[in-house]
Amino acid sequence: MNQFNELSLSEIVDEVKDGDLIGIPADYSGVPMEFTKELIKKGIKDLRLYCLPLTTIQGDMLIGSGCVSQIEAAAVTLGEFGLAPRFSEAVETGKIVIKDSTCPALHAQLQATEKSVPFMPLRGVIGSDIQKYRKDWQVIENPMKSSGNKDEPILLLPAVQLDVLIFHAPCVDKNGNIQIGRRRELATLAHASKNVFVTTEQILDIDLFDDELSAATCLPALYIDGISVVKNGAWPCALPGVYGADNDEIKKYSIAAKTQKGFEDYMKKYLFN
Amino acid sequence: MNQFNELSLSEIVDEVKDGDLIGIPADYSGVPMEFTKELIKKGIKDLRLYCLPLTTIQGDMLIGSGCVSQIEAAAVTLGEFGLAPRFSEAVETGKIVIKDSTCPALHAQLQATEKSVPFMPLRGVIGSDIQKYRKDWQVIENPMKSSGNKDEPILLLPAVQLDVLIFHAPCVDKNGNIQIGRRRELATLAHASKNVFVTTEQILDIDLFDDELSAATCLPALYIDGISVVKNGAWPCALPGVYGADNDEIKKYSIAAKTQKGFEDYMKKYLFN
Amino acid sequence: MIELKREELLISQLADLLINDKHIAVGAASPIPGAAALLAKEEAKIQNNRLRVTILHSNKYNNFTDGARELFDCAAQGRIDTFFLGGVQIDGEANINLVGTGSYENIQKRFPGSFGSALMYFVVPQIILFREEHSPRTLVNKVDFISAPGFSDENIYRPGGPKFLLTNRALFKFNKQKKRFCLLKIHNNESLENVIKLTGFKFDVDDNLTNMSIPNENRINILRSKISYMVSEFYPEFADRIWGV
Amino acid sequence: MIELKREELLISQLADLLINDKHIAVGAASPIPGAAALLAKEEAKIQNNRLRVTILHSNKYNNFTDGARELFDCAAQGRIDTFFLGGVQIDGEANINLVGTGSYENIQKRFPGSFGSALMYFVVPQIILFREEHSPRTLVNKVDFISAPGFSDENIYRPGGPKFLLTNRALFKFNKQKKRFCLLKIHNNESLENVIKLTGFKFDVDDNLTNMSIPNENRINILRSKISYMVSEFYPEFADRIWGV
Repeated sequence: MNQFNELSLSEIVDEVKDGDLIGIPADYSGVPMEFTKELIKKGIKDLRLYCLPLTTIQGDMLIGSGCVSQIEAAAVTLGEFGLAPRFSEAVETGKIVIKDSTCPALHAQLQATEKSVPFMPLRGVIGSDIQKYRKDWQVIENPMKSSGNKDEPILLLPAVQLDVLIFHAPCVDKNGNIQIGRRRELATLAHASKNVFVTTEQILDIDLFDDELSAATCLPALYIDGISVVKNGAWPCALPGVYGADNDEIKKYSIAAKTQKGFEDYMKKYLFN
Repeated sequence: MNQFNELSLSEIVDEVKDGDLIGIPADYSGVPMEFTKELIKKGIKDLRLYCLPLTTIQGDMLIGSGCVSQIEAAAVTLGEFGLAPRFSEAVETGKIVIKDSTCPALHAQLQATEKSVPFMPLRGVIGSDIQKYRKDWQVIENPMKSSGNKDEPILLLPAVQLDVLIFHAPCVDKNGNIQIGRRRELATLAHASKNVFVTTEQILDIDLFDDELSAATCLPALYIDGISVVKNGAWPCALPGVYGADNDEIKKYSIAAKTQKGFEDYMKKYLFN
Repeated sequence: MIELKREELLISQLADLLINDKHIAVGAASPIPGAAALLAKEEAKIQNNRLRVTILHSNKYNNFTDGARELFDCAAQGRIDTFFLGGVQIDGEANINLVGTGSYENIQKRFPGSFGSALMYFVVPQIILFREEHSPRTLVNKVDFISAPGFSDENIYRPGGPKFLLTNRALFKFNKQKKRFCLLKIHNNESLENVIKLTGFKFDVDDNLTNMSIPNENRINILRSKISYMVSEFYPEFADRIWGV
Repeated sequence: MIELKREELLISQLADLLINDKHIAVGAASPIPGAAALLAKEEAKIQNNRLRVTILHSNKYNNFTDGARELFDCAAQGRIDTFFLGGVQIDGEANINLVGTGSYENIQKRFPGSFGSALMYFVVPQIILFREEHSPRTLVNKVDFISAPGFSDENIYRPGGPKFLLTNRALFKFNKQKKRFCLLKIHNNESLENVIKLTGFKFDVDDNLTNMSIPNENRINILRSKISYMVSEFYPEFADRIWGV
């Protein structure tokens, strides 16, 4: 018997509420596309996306489907297939609020929550227009007498706690430990999230903690609220180490989504096929 | 051919200078005892030990041998064999400066250096006598308007950069990547140290990065300045996953070291046998 | 039946305090709390409840993969319900001292140090103070050094703090409002008079003061037949001494 | 011999800027910088020097194990000597814009975003700006949005910053004191006049202005016989287009 909370995909979808601040993994961390499909079908509203640090097709689809009110990210892009068209248009027409950030700031804000401190300092960034437009960020003079320079301005970033995080993993063990390998940003995301759900290709009938080296590749089950087995759950995105991206499909999307009409036609097939 | 800087143990010892701030791993992280032996033989002086977060026999021997001027730690103890006698006496007689700390503070100070920020905030600690006696720590009112409480006092800890770190690892690969498994505090230590040297039980004729899962167990070679193969390099301490502690030997030490005379007799045999 | 050992009584006493937990963490050199946590986990399993136990001194029962800092991060995130702390000295306001006796700058007897107590005491909702020795030397009116304070001002972030104090003679509950311990239970071989005499601080006495409850046969069976072997993985000497395993 | 491609010339040009490095990192969507870094590594190996290359888009050439934040931490620690940045717009003071054109609150054309530029530009000693398109649209007098500024006040922590700007027409060096680019080399098929016309900002011209140097046969061999295959692991489309591998 599996010693964890095994859920159906729709049960996971039901755990996401309108208005939630939701963690969005980068394209290299396991994009939960099957989950995203169901979330769009459900007609979720006013999601606030927190990307660590970027999103590709997942964010663009959610935006194009009218599920998103706000996005915080260092980039939204279809990579070699160009700009994320629904994102770009939504920003250009003011349909969503964009909180422009930079990768290390997105990491640091979650690390603050990981440690339960109200803020994290970061170097760099000062003098950029990113900083200028982030009213929730703050610059103070370095207060620390015993390190740094006394008259040095220091950027402080607020702790951000996510309402919910969903990502797709290659495998989990029978006790609900998630194999994340080198993708340790998933640990940071999970530590900073109130609820964490995982879709996965398969459940292994072993305990990854039985071996010290395989234990080192895990995000421990204690951070996970539910798991659902979803084959090809990242398609058409890659699941690093398991399958590559379906570049034909992403290209098809990138062309279709150039207009809202083309996007809608594409999505009808994508969601209901 | 091994693609890293392979050194003799005495070459590593020569890289440690009088007065250095040296990183000291906990008993579960791989204590470099053979290295410590040679360091004591060399007659190193005025070392400042930074323990993450504690030390056992390694710190006690260095202190008893007159190599240490200062120690920053959350604990110095021989575990089930009781107090660390040379440490206790040195503090009681004012022979060394002790910067009393607490585990998460020792982690956070290195994480500040890991990120190259001048300080890290930490919750807790306020109102303790630890905080009262740490003049390099600072309490400010939470300056962050968008998170935390406005009138909440927050502890700031300075970034600490180590001069040098030495630890003992079960194995390294032919390209100098170090297998640390779950002992990720060794990564934090390495990131925050100017120079890092590793003693190891063996060199594997593989590249641990050839496989994504074994890559996840590594501290990358880019942080390492030199490696030396030293069999049983942690004895009498444990090398978790490889060999246990020699409890008889540690007990023998704990009894002998109760007096400076007993310690000196013990060390004569220990160093030159 | 083999006579109940004092350690077994303490384990059982601690396990009673853990029944509502989802995640218990146990620090270094704590065989009795470690055994209590595993016992609570085993009993929860029988009730079909999931109780997670993280024992830092063990590989098998250590759920962490983010290095030595994860215990503290995890606790700060509110993901640990109960943790155990000890003390060279514990005083009547639940301040704990793990550093030494005498004035700090001119210390008389130096002990190991504060470990992670200065954070854990602030963030873990249920801290159980556990110190076997119950004497005026350990339970003092005022500690010589505060490794972690028993209470904090209102503006300090402090979701956690002391809930109970267990010694080999007595169980106290800490009253946060009154900043004072209240005696709940005493050991069968113990008198209230003697506990008052051996305690260096003033405390209240519960109206329903009772003896520590003897574990039932079921619990004793689980403890001896199962928990003993689990404990022997990470505290072999203790398991050998108490249960001969 | 097969005719030298423009991309190969740019790779060779970049590789010349990397000879003193110990660790080069290459971000997303950068096949030309990636190939240049691997070429420099290969040539260093021939000289018995060790040059480390971290290509984020690759598994094979990715040295990191601490998750996506390690690139930034590693750079902040001063352990990366050279990094490459691009820009929708780059201006004469080396400010870069990766966000969009028009005013920010009423943006005309939105691009992906700033990625990690706002930290990397401050901490990596040698930032090479690389933007193939050399036109008044990309090289502007003043960027519409500053993703990362080209220079900072004295009290700002900034060990790093812009050193060079390479386009498919020219190589500029940035003068930190003058806050101004200086033209060093132009492409063989390019005239100074045309470069001035196609550059939206004013710049100095080096007294020794030369053409970009054609790579010698050895280098071309290494590039085509070895680097091409390495690049095909992480930029298959690029490797196929340039070298048919």
